[in-house]
Amino acid sequence: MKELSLFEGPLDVEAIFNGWHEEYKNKNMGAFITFVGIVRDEDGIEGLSFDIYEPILNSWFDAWQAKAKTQNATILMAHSKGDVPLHKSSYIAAVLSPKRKVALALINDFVEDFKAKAPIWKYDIKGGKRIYADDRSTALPAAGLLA
Amino acid sequence: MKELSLFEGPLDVEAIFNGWHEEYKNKNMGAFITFVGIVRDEDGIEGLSFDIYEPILNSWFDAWQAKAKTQNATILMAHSKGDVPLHKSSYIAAVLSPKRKVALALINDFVEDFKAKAPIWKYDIKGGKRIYADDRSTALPAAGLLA
Amino acid sequence: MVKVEFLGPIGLEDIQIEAATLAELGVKLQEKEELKPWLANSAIAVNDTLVNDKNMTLKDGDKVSILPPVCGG
Amino acid sequence: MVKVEFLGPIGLEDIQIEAATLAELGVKLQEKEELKPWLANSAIAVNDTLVNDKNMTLKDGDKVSILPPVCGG
Repeated sequence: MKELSLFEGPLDVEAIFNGWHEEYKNKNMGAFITFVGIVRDEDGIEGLSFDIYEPILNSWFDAWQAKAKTQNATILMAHSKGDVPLHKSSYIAAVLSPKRKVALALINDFVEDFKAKAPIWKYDIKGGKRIYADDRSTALPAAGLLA
Repeated sequence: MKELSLFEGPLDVEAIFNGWHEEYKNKNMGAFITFVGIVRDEDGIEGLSFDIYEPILNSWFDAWQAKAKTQNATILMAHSKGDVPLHKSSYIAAVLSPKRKVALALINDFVEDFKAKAPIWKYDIKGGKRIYADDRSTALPAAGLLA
Repeated sequence: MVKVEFLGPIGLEDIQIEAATLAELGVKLQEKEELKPWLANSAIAVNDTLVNDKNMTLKDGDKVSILPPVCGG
Repeated sequence: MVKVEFLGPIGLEDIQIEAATLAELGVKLQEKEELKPWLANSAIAVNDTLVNDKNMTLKDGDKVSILPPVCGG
């Protein structure tokens, strides 16, 4: 499986986790941390929907992977495109590392940077319509350059 | 499944992860983080072995669960007793929370406190013998009271 | 001519436009009323690299992407 | 009489011993040469609660546990 995988619709959490575990369990990585994001039932939404700009997502991810490698760690990520219903997963991130503290620090820093920088746009689904989640979105660095 | 589960020998990582995911995926917890510890092949060991003092492990865990509940989070943990061969898991911890940042902070703090305080003793297995891992062990608070 | 693409929720078709620098492109895009609020909080990529220099020169065939505020996960 | 149990790698059988306080128990345990290095870095629990007051009184039937340095996971 690729280190960064995008899927149409909700993620199959168990298949992805088990696939990553199978692939890496014999690689002498002592710590394997996964973060699973699950769509919450709130504000009367029917689900979430996502657009992704893949060229910049790929380069953002590759930069993180290079940073992880300098600490002998590996980052894995899966994300949904399109619609994801309530209680299904849209995002899974993982860190493998020989060292516990490296893995714990990386999963935190990676997930927080993902939230701030990954070129992904989120929409609430209400009444079958996509409504841009502008109140939860974060402007990228250097935003407003052409304002 | 109980929130704290102890198993003889290595953990079945996929069964435990999938069981937890099944049980909690519809509970409106937006973040589900798992930490899986896997026995590394190093220093010529054949595996690790563990003794656990369950009464104090239970009260330590219950105190953490109470702390997690004040943040609407839940902690789950599985640990091995006895021998665990190379590349198998001896420890899995998980945090579920409605909030990403709560989950990321809790998994870090819980795992670090586990390492420092859980009444578990680790042995390297070499030549079929158990050798206490004193160099990696941490004295508990108030150690030396009767010295 | 450069190609301008409006990502995510902006919801406009790609356009081809004449502009020698990013600043010049900015002036032309500001003429479109519906774009003003997006430009205020969008980042800019040229050929899929995020940029922060408004004086950057553009050449024929460059792709300029407008990236509004993000929220993955 | 209190019961003393030596956990994990200490590897000694439980003993029954007469002691009115933790301090008194400490003096008696220090008499065993093989215990000295363990007592230097072990924590103490009375009836499965970790304690830090050497003047704590013990009563008949109390269980005192000696917990050497730990390493889970």
